[in-house]
This record gives sequence, structure tokens and C-alpha cells, in this order.
Amino acid sequence: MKTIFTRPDSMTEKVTHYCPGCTHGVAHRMVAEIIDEFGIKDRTLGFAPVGCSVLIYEYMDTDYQQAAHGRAPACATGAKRVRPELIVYTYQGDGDLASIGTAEIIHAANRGEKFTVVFINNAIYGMTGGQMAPTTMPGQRTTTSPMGRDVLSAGHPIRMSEMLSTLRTPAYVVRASLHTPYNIIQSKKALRQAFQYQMDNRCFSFVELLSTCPTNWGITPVGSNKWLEENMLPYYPLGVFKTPDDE
Amino acid sequence: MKTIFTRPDSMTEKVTHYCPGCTHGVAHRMVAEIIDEFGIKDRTLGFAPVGCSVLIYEYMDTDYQQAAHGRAPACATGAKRVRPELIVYTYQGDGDLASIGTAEIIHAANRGEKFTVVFINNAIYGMTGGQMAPTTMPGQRTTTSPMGRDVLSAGHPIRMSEMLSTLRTPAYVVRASLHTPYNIIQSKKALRQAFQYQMDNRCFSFVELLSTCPTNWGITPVGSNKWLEENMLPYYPLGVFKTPDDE
Amino acid sequence: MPSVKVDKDRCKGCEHCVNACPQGVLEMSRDINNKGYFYSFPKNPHKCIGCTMCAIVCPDMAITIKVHGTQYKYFSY
Amino acid sequence: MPSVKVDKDRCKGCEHCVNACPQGVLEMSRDINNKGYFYSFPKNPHKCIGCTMCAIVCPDMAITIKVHGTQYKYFSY
Amino acid sequence: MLNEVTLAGFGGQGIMTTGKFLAEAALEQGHEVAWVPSYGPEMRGGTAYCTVVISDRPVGSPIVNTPNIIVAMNLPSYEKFENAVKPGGLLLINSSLMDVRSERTDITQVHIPCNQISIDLSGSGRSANISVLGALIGCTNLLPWESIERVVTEKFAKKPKVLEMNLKILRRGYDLGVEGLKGS
Amino acid sequence: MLNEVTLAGFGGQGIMTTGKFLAEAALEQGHEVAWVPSYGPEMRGGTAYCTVVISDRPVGSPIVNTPNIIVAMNLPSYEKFENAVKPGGLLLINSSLMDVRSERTDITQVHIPCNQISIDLSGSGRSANISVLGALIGCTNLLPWESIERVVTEKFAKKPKVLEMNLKILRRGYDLGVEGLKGS
Amino acid sequence: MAKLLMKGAEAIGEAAIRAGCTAYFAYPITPQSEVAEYLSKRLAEVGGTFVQAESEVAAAQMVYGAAGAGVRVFTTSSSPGVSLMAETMSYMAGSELPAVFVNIMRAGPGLGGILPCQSDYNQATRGAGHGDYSFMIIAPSTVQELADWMIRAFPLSEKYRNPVMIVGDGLIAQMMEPVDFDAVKAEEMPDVEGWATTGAKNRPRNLINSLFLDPLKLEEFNHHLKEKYERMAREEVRYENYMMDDEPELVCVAYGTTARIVKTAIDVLRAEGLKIGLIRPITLLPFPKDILRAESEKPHVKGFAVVEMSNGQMLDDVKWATLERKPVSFFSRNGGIVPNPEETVEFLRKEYERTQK
Amino acid sequence: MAKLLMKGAEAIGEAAIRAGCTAYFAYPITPQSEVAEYLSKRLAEVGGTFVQAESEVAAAQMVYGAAGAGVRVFTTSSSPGVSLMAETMSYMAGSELPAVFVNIMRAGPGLGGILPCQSDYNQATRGAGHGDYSFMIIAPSTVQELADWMIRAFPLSEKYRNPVMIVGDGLIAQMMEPVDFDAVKAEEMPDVEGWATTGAKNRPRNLINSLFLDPLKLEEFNHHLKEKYERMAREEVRYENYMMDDEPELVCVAYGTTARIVKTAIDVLRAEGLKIGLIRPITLLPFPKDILRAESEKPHVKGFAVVEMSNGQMLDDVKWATLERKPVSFFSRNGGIVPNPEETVEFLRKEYERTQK
Ligand SMILES: Cc1ncc(C[n+]2csc(CCOP(=O)(O)OP(=O)(O)O)c2C)c(N)n1
Ligand SMILES: Cc1ncc(C[n+]2csc(CCOP(=O)(O)OP(=O)(O)O)c2C)c(N)n1
Ligand code: SF4
Ligand code: SF4
Ligand code: SF4
Ligand code: SF4
Ligand code: SF4
Ligand code: SF4
Ligand SMILES: [Mg+2]
Ligand SMILES: [Mg+2]
Repeated sequence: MKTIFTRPDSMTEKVTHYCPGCTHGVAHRMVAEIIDEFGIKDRTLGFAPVGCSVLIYEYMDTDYQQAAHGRAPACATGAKRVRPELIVYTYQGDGDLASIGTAEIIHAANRGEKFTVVFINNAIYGMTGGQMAPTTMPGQRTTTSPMGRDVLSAGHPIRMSEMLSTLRTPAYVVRASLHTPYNIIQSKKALRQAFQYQMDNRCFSFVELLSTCPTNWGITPVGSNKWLEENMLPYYPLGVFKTPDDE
Repeated sequence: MKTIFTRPDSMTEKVTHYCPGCTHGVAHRMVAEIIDEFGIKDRTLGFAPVGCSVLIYEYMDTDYQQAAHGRAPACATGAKRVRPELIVYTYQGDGDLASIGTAEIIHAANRGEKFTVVFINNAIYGMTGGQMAPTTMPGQRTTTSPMGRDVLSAGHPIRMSEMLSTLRTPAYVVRASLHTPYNIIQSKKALRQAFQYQMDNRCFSFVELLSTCPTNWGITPVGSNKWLEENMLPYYPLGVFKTPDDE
Repeated sequence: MPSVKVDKDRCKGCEHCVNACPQGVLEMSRDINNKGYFYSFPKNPHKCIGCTMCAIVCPDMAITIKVHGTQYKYFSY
Repeated sequence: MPSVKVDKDRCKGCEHCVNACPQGVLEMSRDINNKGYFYSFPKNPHKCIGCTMCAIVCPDMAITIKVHGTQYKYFSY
Repeated sequence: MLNEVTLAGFGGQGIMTTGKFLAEAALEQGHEVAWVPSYGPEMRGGTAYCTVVISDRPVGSPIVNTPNIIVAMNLPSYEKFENAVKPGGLLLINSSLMDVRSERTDITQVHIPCNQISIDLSGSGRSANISVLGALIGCTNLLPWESIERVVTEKFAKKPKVLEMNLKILRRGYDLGVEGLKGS
Repeated sequence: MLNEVTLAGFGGQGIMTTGKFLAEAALEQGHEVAWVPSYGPEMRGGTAYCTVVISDRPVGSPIVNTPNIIVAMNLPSYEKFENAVKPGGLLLINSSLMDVRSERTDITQVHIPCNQISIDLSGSGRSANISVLGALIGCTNLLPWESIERVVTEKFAKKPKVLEMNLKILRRGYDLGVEGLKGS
Repeated sequence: MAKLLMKGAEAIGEAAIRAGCTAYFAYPITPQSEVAEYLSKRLAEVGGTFVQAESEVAAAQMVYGAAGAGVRVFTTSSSPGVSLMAETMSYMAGSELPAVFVNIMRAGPGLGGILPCQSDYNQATRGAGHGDYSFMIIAPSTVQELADWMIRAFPLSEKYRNPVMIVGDGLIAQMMEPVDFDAVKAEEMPDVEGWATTGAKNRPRNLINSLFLDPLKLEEFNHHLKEKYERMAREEVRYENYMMDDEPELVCVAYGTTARIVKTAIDVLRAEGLKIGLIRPITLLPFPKDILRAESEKPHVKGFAVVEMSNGQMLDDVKWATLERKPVSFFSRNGGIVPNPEETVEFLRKEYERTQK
Repeated sequence: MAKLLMKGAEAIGEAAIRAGCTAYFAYPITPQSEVAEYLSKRLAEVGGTFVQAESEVAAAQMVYGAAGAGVRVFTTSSSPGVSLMAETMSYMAGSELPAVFVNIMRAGPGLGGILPCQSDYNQATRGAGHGDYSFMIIAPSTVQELADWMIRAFPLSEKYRNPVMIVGDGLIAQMMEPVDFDAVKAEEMPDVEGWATTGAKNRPRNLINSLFLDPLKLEEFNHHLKEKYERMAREEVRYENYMMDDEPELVCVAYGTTARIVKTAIDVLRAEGLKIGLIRPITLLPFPKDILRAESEKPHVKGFAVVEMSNGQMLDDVKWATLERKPVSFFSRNGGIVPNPEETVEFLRKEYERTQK
């Protein structure tokens, strides 16, 4: 019999620490699959954020660095610039990337650093217990917005893909989602393209993946998929925002 | 005889430390004129950046705070939130606002802080001796890009107004220039409108002013105006990018 | 015939796979596994068409799909 | 008649005003002021139309414009 | 008087709340008290535990290695804490979820079917953390029954139905605790 | 041997460069040397100055309050530094830009029309900083003429015309320096 | 008022409100995110201000701005987050602004771990930021004391126009103990007209600034700061003596959580007749140096024992304070482990025995 | 090679290249932006990497990433910028990464001023960041020494897998002195296979990390760090004795720029017959504590005199080192003022006379 689907080679055997149904695991697996597909396990360097996915280095069987909260894009810049032969990516949550790390992601994108960013937007601070993120939906209750996010005082959610794609420097910027098989397949395509651009030394690549946090949303995993679809999708449209072929 | 033009009341008598022809002085004066026009000298609070204009507090005869490099929008957030009756503005250079302070300006804008930002874009780090700024033009020689800004390694100049106006939170975002009388008049209008929105407690307001740095550009003041026109204007289009009435 | 296998002790009982399977192959057990979760298992293995939907939604890499001979590729993934 | 006055010792000699004046009123001196700059001065004061262009471009608040009676307002500033 | 009580169970079993009720009742009785949770990078859904120190003097170390009372609500907790009970102390075991007996002879052990009590009186096992609170009081006399009853009453004051049910569960736990102690 | 030379002038007068030439020549002569610029939040276009310490031993303090030689290229510099010259020291005054005489009797003063020399030989005053360098050597013998000539030659090696002119200016400065010292 | 059973982190929030502080800016970080969670509710009730900042850098600058505007304001964080506040902390001391910072220390360096630790002692007392400044550093050891010092910290910071930092650890922030919020009386904020940027109405304008173009002025300012800190050292040293009345032979020095453990260990050893006492610094800065030096001169004192959750940071201060006249021994746990009473007893017993030789 | 006349800031850049370091990340700040300006040219010539970072926070993290990738890398900044690196500095020690940091200190606190100062001594030696870590801190006092130590700093940081920081001030960065870049031989970088993230080719994967879930492991790691620092203290202390051979009665302690002034002052006073010597710490961490302690025991030493451009930071270390056995007097200028030889002479003369009473 032939195995047509199983845990990719580039992952360790460890069972993740993620909550049941948390889509971080799906994103991890796809990144590992791509590393397998491209056969670049021995020249890949990942950068872990601070966030639930800080332990991604436990699961990915490649060289890894753990960056300070929000600073993975700067950290990756340092490494990629001195070792351009490596395939470098950061894996970051929305608190990490869209809040404390805003300057670092924008400037890495603007310099056109030749690495890939996997951005997990789950509209919340997962690891620290469900505080409001810049990406939290209007009205969404979190531990620091107990009455729901008030756009008059906290503003509207930040759309990183839209913002980054205004930069003039060529880049690949795309948003996909992890809430259905179809969307996961699209996510995989986006990730593959992103790494491809890096392999071709073309440009900075940025893949935003809408993701769920059943625990801090307080919804079952399957219910979370639905919540994502109903609440996040309308505000965070999926699709390619920018490619290096633009202009 | 009636005086129809002279130094505004809200300014001190001090002669500025700016280089001959530096347009910081023009921007200062217009802010002061607006404070005079609105009669808000006794309830205005300004925030000085770190940059050539750090000494703006010497010239403006109102309450002032001097913020850490790039952090004026956070600092102003603290003050405006606890004293909403004050008219608050930050005055920042492009190194300050578009480089080290990227996160702070984006999040203040995104929260919709009810203050005004006066952003002096002179495409260079003036104070520290002419290093490259995120806004430096492609090919422009600076002390840290001695061969001219190489977009392949430093990326293209960041257009802050364009980037900020992608945010969903209502705001007034406008770009004007200080290189001709006509443009100065437009700048003044933009500034007045920005303060007006704040007085009306409407929204965050952001005025980007294209400015010259004859010293570090190594061009005469009058030549600098021309350089701005020829090099900066095509890349930094003038106009209103966003108003709170949009959407 | 495709074969779907769930690694019981990797499973965290999120039900994503059950929800994703177009064939109703999978179901949640009434037992708990060694981590204390109700796990998913192929209740109707014969119905499986090897589409891998269950596997691609599984965040825990608990599912392995094998096939005899060649398999129709439903999508490029 | 409008009157344009340049505060010699505030002037830094940038020539913005000279460049901005539509009437050719201003010119740069051959003397230096107490800061060592060649300063601007109204060479042809009688030509001044009180348009304030020179003043609004002056970064050093060196220029004061006065008028007798009412003055046509060229623009809202 | 110094009592150090460690309560341990699954993450969702409500054992932290049980500890808080205990601490509140002790406070109301005028004791010095400290409630110390386990926190840390443990896996989600793993064991959770807290320690309640009840004393006549200001509480010194809130870190307790050998509490004199341990409540084990599930097997992993039992395994983790069985040996920690101070000699002469009490080990309260939720017999609904495990069928074990400690072989230690220097401690008292009491077996209470906490989930069963809850299921019997409410149809679900969710209030096992209330029954164990009753049982704990029943077999220790740590605090007067009334004080515990009062705290529980306050907590559920806004939901009379839930309150009534919980009081019953609390009482049944208490009664079984009193008995269990005799039987041990 | 320890010579401490402070050179002061307008921001754009090239006085920092003069100091560097001096330092380089001293280095070439095998002396220990330090060149210390003024830096700081001074107004743009204000006074700039630097100090060159030339010594036979490693240079200790590069901060010099009372240099034995001071070159004042403009009035503000003169005013700032006149009193700082060490008794017995030398004050070199650019007489092109000021008409002053120090009333100090414990120092030597030499007046050299630095700008004039430059204007005479090149049509502009821009090389006043070169003429003053020549003058400085001429009236102090701080370093051999050849060493200064060599440094200047190297610096302008790529622009033969400029070099030629500057060497003339340097020499005229030197000659006037030698004379000026006599005359003082 | 009746005592409330409260988590340390929540008590911080509540005490701040009781202290009359209604402005709080912070960025979440374990193990003290509960302060923000608590205040996001409570400040809304009292009409106060809470902004979840985009980072600790921004949170600290928001505190700077609000403090400059003359209101009571504070922030809380934990080790890595506090490091990010270093520049602003220096700015605040340099601009003479009152405010309260709380560091619920976790184990470092780097990302380290989230469990209790005391390894930011050096950072707190020697200034994370650049320049000649210090904060006053206070280390409570119970939730009650934490609340009390929160209430006292604001007026103290206003007295000196210098920030005050309260340091604790995950244990004190996460545990619940009874708190009486009336134990310490809140004080009104003194008049801020003279310096705060509240709008220059009927007064000359005010300026919040730490830039000095004239080095002589900056030197003068630094001398002024020095005098403030010297005054603080004279007036604000606080410490607790525990079992120090009967000429103890071994003097322990410990603060915060470890001091509690040491107390329990001393109780055990006292019951055995060992004469051991504890000096618990409450203010880590100003440090009770003179107290310890005086102790070191007493003939009955045979040695000192420092217990810390660090590699020995306060240890150095104790060595200097006592001029190493008597042996200073050291027991520590690190990495997030709180020393337990048993091992502490063992350590102290051994040290005590040594002093008897 | 012939000596070159060079600005300190440029010598930093050139020396780094001579040391085999071709990666530099920084953000401009006076008075050391010339390093970046110099290297933006020079690194292009040698095919190296220079990125002007968006901030000091980012610059430090770029250093972290590049160091983790196993290359020689450094950054430079000045006081406020260094404060912003605090978190990353802690991370780097926590991840055991070699790299070189340079702090050209300016006057603080806050924005302060740009003139020379030494008031970041505490920050440098006590760790700006959180946790139990330190950098090795080196304080050259001439441009030559600055270049020499730049060349030595890289191998030192690799020996300990711990960052090394060089501290100077605006005077040393802005002045020109002759430099011989061959005075110190550059050393090759040792093999990084075992730990650097260079791609896991033919080896198990490497991980750069400072997070520990298990507190016991983190404790163990902290003990490991402690041992490293103790070894450093045994092996790396460097200092200079100046006029210390003939039993001086007054021993000065000063480093960097102030040490130069003190030397000149000593020369003046020696000419008058006053027996004064100087111990100049070259490594501020490890501090030459034992040397000073030994000095304090010598009967001919009547007192110590510390000269610093700060309110007295190293002063405390000298007091502790000497156990205050002899009076420790202090002279300082602050705010950007470098003490001049004359006032230093006066101070030392007075102190010397005092020791004679
Ligand atoms: C400097 C610093 N600040 C704050 C924290 C605490 N912290 C850890 S993870 C996190 C946010 C996590 O949220 P996100 O990035 O969205 O990741 P998620 O857990 O949702 O995947 C925060 C604030 C930290 N570790 N370091
Ligand atoms: C934390 C910190 N980093 C760097 C500096 C140095 N610095 C002062 S001003 C400045 C940039 C000035 O450029 P810009 O903001 O464009 O203002 P301009 O002078 O051009 O008006 C820098 C980098 C500083 N003071 N603080
Ligand atoms: S807290 Fe949320 S993001 Fe984190 S592991 Fe759980 S579900 Fe995933
Ligand atoms: S350096 Fe540039 S920005 Fe600064 S004052 Fe001079 S001209 Fe203006
Ligand atoms: S492979 Fe397809 S049909 Fe088979 S179990 Fe999985 S989802 Fe169902
Ligand atoms: S998706 Fe995976 S983890 Fe979830 S229930 Fe199915 S097999 Fe289990
Ligand atoms: S007011 Fe108008 S016309 Fe008169 S001098 Fe000025 S610019 Fe010229
Ligand atoms: S614009 Fe002002 S400063 Fe410039 S030359 Fe005219 S008067 Fe002088
Ligand atoms: Mg998230
Ligand atoms: Mg600028």
C-alpha cells in the first residue's frame, strides 16, 4: 500500500502542545510539507515568535531560532543577509506581528528581505490568555475587552496584508484561511508560492492565514471554523494582494 | 498701519537653530498661526520628537513634552486620553515617525487617537548628519548610502500617508509640501483642517509635509525646493488620502 | 481501497476530521485516549474514497491515508 | 502702500523670499548681519503689493508686512 | 492551627474554585489564609492544583511540599501527590474516577465518589468539585459546616436553582465525609 | 616635547582640516599625536574648533584648557580663546577678518592676513586654512616645513592645479609666519 | 472594611484605584496580565483610562505622556517587558515625572520562563536605562503589603518627582490572600500646576524634558538628582526585622517571596533553639545598607545568610553593606523554582552550625 | 603597517573588518554615527553586510539573528539606543551567542546630551536587561586600544559564547589618534557547527533559544552561566598600572577617558614629588576587584581616589572591592563635561595632602 498522507518528514514526532482543534497545527504541517516538497530541510532556518507557536521549534526538524516578541523579521533579516543560501521564514502570531512587531514587519517587507513570513491571524492573544489583539473583531469579547472590542476607543482591526501591499517594494502578499479543507488547500498553494518566490530570490513573501483559537474564543473547534467564516472572512477578504510582477 | 503678517503670538521670540532655508521653520510658524487662529494657546500640548525639531519646544510658547525618539504618538496618547480637553499634537521627522516610530504611529492612528500629527518628511535624517531615512529617494546619496539608496537592498521609500490611509479607523490623512508659496498655503489649509477635526473630536489627523534639508542634501535652499519638486513630488503625490467622511 | 488510520493517542478529539469527511467515514469514540480525549476513528472505513480531507484538516497529524495501487488525485495540495 | 520689513538679524540669507516675491522687491545684501549671513532686504519697496508671499516662505519669521487701510486678500492662508 | 490543603485534578474540574471557596470560608472564620495556584507552562488540559494554607498566624511560606491534607480528584493527581501527604495527614480520593488505595499506613485515606454524588443529585458530574468540598469538611472539621454553606450560598445567590442543587451536593459530600472518616 | 595647538574658526572655514594636516605631519615625524574636534549641540554655522596635541610621550589628557598655541581664524574664536593661551605661548590671529590686538603681555601674538594671502594667490579666500597652516609652521617651527609640504602634497595629489596653488599659499603663509614672528 | 480574598495581580489594580490612580497603560505578559484584565473592567466602572498599548515601549511612553500631563498613572509588566521600558524609565527620571511601575519578575535571561524569580534585582536597582538615575524599588512580600505599597507608591513618587517601582514575582501576583484596602490611607495628589502640561492657562507654559544643550546645566541637573536620591536614602529606607530582638547569631537577608520562606524556616529552627533572625529589605533601593552594616559590627552576629531566587544579586549589596566582616553565605534557587521551606531549613541549619565553630 | 590617523568611530569599523567581522547592523545616533557611515562604504568594498536598521531594537535583533547564524557580527550605539537593546542583550546571553556591542556613552538620563559621559557604567556592568546574565565590558582609553580590543572582542565573545561590550565616550569616538591595526593579531572564528543555525546539513538540527519550560533545566542553565562568568572573572580581568611601582600613597581608579586625564594629572603631581599611582580597569566586568582589594591591604596605601564622569557608579565597586579599609574619595564631572587636567590635579593634590595627615 502506498501512503498518500501522513506527517511530513520535516516534522518531529512530538505531539504539539496546542489545544484541541487549534489550527496552528495545520499551518505547521503545511510549512513542513513544503520544506519536504522542495527538499530544503537541510538549508531551512525558521524563526519562532513569542506566542502559542513559540514551541514550533519543537515540532520542526530544521534549524531554528527563537526571536524576541515581535522581532522575528529583524532577526530573520540578520540571518538571511549573512547566509543568503538559507531558506528563511518566520512564523508569527497576530499579537507578535501586528502589535509589538509592527515596525519590524513593515521594514523587513519594505527592504524587500528575501524571506517568507507565515502570519497566523487568530484575532486574539492566544498564549497569554485571550487578550485583545490589533486584529480582534469589533465587539469581540476578550479578557482585556470584556464588553467587546470598542472601535471608538481601540479602533478597528488592522489588516496587515492590505497595509503591507501598499509598500512600493516588490513582494508577494496573500491572505488565506484554515477553516475548511478548501481554504486549507488554498493556503497551501499560497505558502508554496511564497517559498517559491524566496527560492527564486525574487522578493519578500507574506502569507496571512486566518486561524482559530477555540480556547480563547470559547467556542468548540468546529464552531470556531464557523465563527471565523461568519465574522472574520467578511472583514479579512482572502486573495492575493500583491505579487512581484505587479507594476 | 495694520500688520498683516508677522511672527505669530504662540511663538517665542527665539531665533531657531535651523540651517538657513530649512523648512522646519515654515511648518512651525503655521502650527503656531493655527493655534493663534483657534485661540487655543492655553490648552494646547505639543510633543517634540528627537530630530532637528527636538527644540520646537523652545519656539512654541505652549505646554510641551519631549518624547523619546519615535514614540511621540504613544506619549501623546497617554496625555490626550487623560486630558481630552487639551488640543494635542506631535511634530515628527521622517526618521522619527517612519523608522523607529513606525509601530507607534500606526497604532495611534489605528486606535483613532484624537490628536494631530505633523509629519515633516525631508527624506533624510537631518539631526544626526544626513543618514538614509526610510523616505530617502532611490539613488539619493546620504552618509549611510554613499552610492545612493539602493532599492534592491534598502527597499523603496515608504509612503506613510498612503500606508496609514489603508487603516479602517476613520482619520484625516493628507500630504502637502513646503517648497513653494502655493504649496505652503495648501499645507496651511491641511493643518487647519487637521486641527479642526481634533477640535470637533472627530478623529485622528495626520499631515505629511514634504520638506527640505539643504544642509544634508548639499543643495542651496532655493535649489532644494527644486530638488524636492523634481524628485520627491512624483513619488509623494500631494492631496487628501482619507477623511473621516469616507465610508 | 483507500485506508484511513487515526493515531488514537495523537488525536485531541477536535472533530475537524469528522466534520470534513464527505463520506461520513469518521466518528468520535465514546472512549477516551491516554490524554483523556474522545478520539476520532473510522466508523465506516469501507466508505472511504481516499480524498484526504480528514487528514488535511487534522491539526495534530493523527491521520494517515494509504491506498492500494493508484488513487485519483482530487486536488493539488 | 504695503510695507515689507525684514528683521536683518533674524534673517539667515536663505533667499527663499527673494525667490518667492512676484514683484522683485527683495534682494540679498552684500553685507553680513550679526550672525554672519548675507541678509535679504527690500531693494524696491515701492513695488511691493503686500501679497505676503515672501513672509510665508520665510522659515525664520524675519519678515513683517504692514498695510495702510485695507488690503486685497490674495488668498486664504 | 496550621492546615495546608492541596487540591488537585484535571484542568476543567473546578478544583481551583473549590480551593477558593475553602479559602473564603476560612477567611470568614477569621483565619489567616493563602490560596496558591499552580501556574506555569503546563500543557493545556493537564493537571491543575492549588494549595490553601489556613493558619492562626500570618502565613509564612505559601509553598508547601508536604501538605497535611491532599485532595486527589483524578488519577494523575493521585499519582503526583500520594507521597506528598504529611505523615499523620489525610488523603481524600475521588473514588468515582479511580479505583486505588494508597499503601501508606502513616496517613488517613478517605474515598468519596464525588462525581457519583454530583450525578445522582444533578444528573451530571460537573459539581464533583462541590461534593468534594463537603466531603473535605465532613472528614476534617477544618471549618464549621455553616461557614462553608454560607460561602457556597453567597456564590450561587443569583441562581436559586443551582444553589439548591449545589447545597444538596455539598451536604451529601459532607455526610459521606463524616462517614468515610469513620470507615477509614 | 609637548605642544598643544587649538585651531578655531567659523564652521565652514576648514579649520578642522588644517588640524588634521598638522596631526598627520606630526605623526609622520614620529610624534605621538591626538586630534580632538569640538562636537556638540552647537548651532549650525557657529564656531568650530579642534585641538592637536603633539608630544614625545603617549598623549594623556586630550582635553586641553590652556594650549600653548592658539589659532583664531575669526573674531568669535579670538574672543573665546584669547585668554586660554598658556603664558609664554603663541596666539596666531587671522588679521584678514579682525583688527584686534591682545593686551596680554605674557604671550607672543602674530597677525597673519590669511584670507588675503588666499585671495591674492587663488582669487578666493577659501584656502585661508592652508595659509594659516603655513604661517603656524613658519612662526613656531613646530614641525619641519618639509613634513607639512608633504602632507599637503599628498592630500591634493589628485588635483595638480589645486595642489600647486595650495603649495604657494602654504609657502606664503610660512614666509609671513617666519617674518611675523620676528616682527612680533 | 472587610478583608477581600484577592489575587495579587488584581490587588495591584484595585489598590491603584483606591490610591486615586485612574490611568493605566500596559501590554499583556504572563504572569501579570490579570492586572490589565481586572482593570479593563474596573477602570470602565470608575471612568478611568485603560489603553492596551501596542508594546511595552509604547506602554511606558503612554505613562510618560500621562504623567507629564499631571495625573496618577502606572504600568505593570514582567521581566522582558520591563527591559523594553529601559529607555523610557531613564527619560522619566530625567524629566522628573512621578509614576509607578510594577515588575512581576519571571525567570530569565531571554525568554526564560514564567515562574517566580528575583533575578531582575540588578536591573531594578542599577537602572535598566542609561544615565545617572534610579527608581525607588519596593519589594512587598504579601498581597496585603503589595496593596499597601501600591497605595503609598503614588505619593512617594510625587514626593520625589521620580518613578517608584514595585517588584514582585509570579507567586505573589498569582496567589490569593486577604486584603484590607483601607489599611493604608490614600493621599491626595499634590498640586501639579508648577510643572505638569495641563494647558498653559493663567500660568507660564510648562515643559517636560530631559534634553540639555548646556552640559553645565545637565551636570547641575545630575547633581540635583543625586541630592534627591541621597535624601531618599536618608528618609525612605524600609525593612522588617523578624526575630532580631534576642541577639541572633545568624542574620538572614531576604526579600519578597523568599523572605516568607525564610520566616517559616526560621520558625522551624527557632523551635529547635537556633538563634536566627531575618532582616527583610522592603525598599531594595534605597537599600538598608546602614542597618546591615550596624548589624555586621555586633559581636553576637556570627554570619549572614542571603536567600535569593537569583545567582546572587542582592548578595553583592549585602557583602558590601557588611564589608564582609562576617561570612556571608548564600542559598538560591533559580529558573522559576521557589526554595521550599525544608531545603531552606537545611541550609540555615548548616550555616548556623558553621557559625558555632 | 604604518600607523593611520583615524577617528575612534572609524577605527571601530576598520578594526572590526580586520577582526574578520563583515556584518554590521545599526541605527544612527550621535556621537558614533560615523561607524555606520564608515562601514556603509567599507563593507561594500569587502563584500560584507550592513543594514541600517529601523531602530536599535531591530538592530540588536538583526545581530541576534546573524550571530545565531554563526557569523561575526556587531553593532554600535549610544546610551538611549543601548537602553533599547536591553531585551535583546538578555536574549543573546540567554541563547549563548557571541557578538560585540559598542556603547559610545553620552550624558543622560533621558535624552540628556551628546557629550562624553560615563554614566552607563551601572547599566553595562549590571545588565540593562532582565535575568542573571552579564556581558564582558571593556573600556579602552585610546583609539589604538579601542581598535585592539575590537579585534580581541570577537574571539573573546566566541570563547565564552557570550557578548562582549566595549564602552567609550564621545571623546574617544570623535578624536583622531594614530592606529596600527596590526598591533593585535586577528584570530579565526572557531567552528560553529555545533550550535549555529547554518542549515542542518549532515548534522542534527541546531536551535538558538532561551526558553525553558522546565524550571529545573533553566536553573541548571543559570548555574552554567554563573560558572562561565566565574571563569571569566578568573581569566579575563585586565587593568593597567600607572606609576604603581614605588608604593604610592594615593591610588587613583579611573577608566577610559578619565584615566587619560588622571595620568596627565599624576604626571604633574609626580613632578612635584607626590606619590600617586593609577589603577585603570580595562575590563569593567570582570572588575579587577581582587587587585584593588590587595591594594587596600598594603600599608603604604593611604587612600583611593576615583575619578569618573558620573555621579559615582564605579565608585561603589571600588568601595566594595577595597572594603572601605581606606578612605575612597571621589571627583566627577557630569553632563558631558570632561574633567580637565587642572581641576583633576587640584583634587588629587588635596586628597594626597589629606592622606598625609
Ligand atoms: C516583550 C514581551 N512582551 C510580552 C510578552 C507576553 N506574550 C507572550 S505571547 C504574547 C502574544 C501572543 O499572541 P499572538 O502573537 O497573537 O500569538 P498566539 O498565541 O495567538 O498564536 C504576549 C503578549 C512577551 N513574552 N514578551
Ligand atoms: C533611541 C535613539 N536612537 C537614535 C537617536 C539619534 N537620533 C536623533 S535624531 C535622529 C533622526 C532624525 O531624523 P528625522 O526624524 O528625519 O528628523 P530631521 O532631523 O530630519 O528633522 C536620530 C536617529 C536618538 N536620539 N535616540
Ligand atoms: S490558546 Fe488558542 S492559539 Fe493557543 S494553542 Fe490554544 S487554541 Fe491555539
Ligand atoms: S540639518 Fe536639515 S533638517 Fe536639520 S536644521 Fe539643517 S536643514 Fe533643517
Ligand atoms: S480520506 Fe476522505 S473519505 Fe476517507 S476518511 Fe478521510 S475524508 Fe473521509
Ligand atoms: S482532526 Fe485529528 S485531532 Fe481532530 S479529531 Fe480528527 S484525528 Fe483527532
Ligand atoms: S509682500 Fe509680496 S510683493 Fe511685497 S515683498 Fe513680499 S512677496 Fe514681494
Ligand atoms: S526667507 Fe527669511 S531667512 Fe530667508 S532670506 Fe528671506 S528673510 Fe532671510
Ligand atoms: Mg494570536
Ligand atoms: Mg528627516
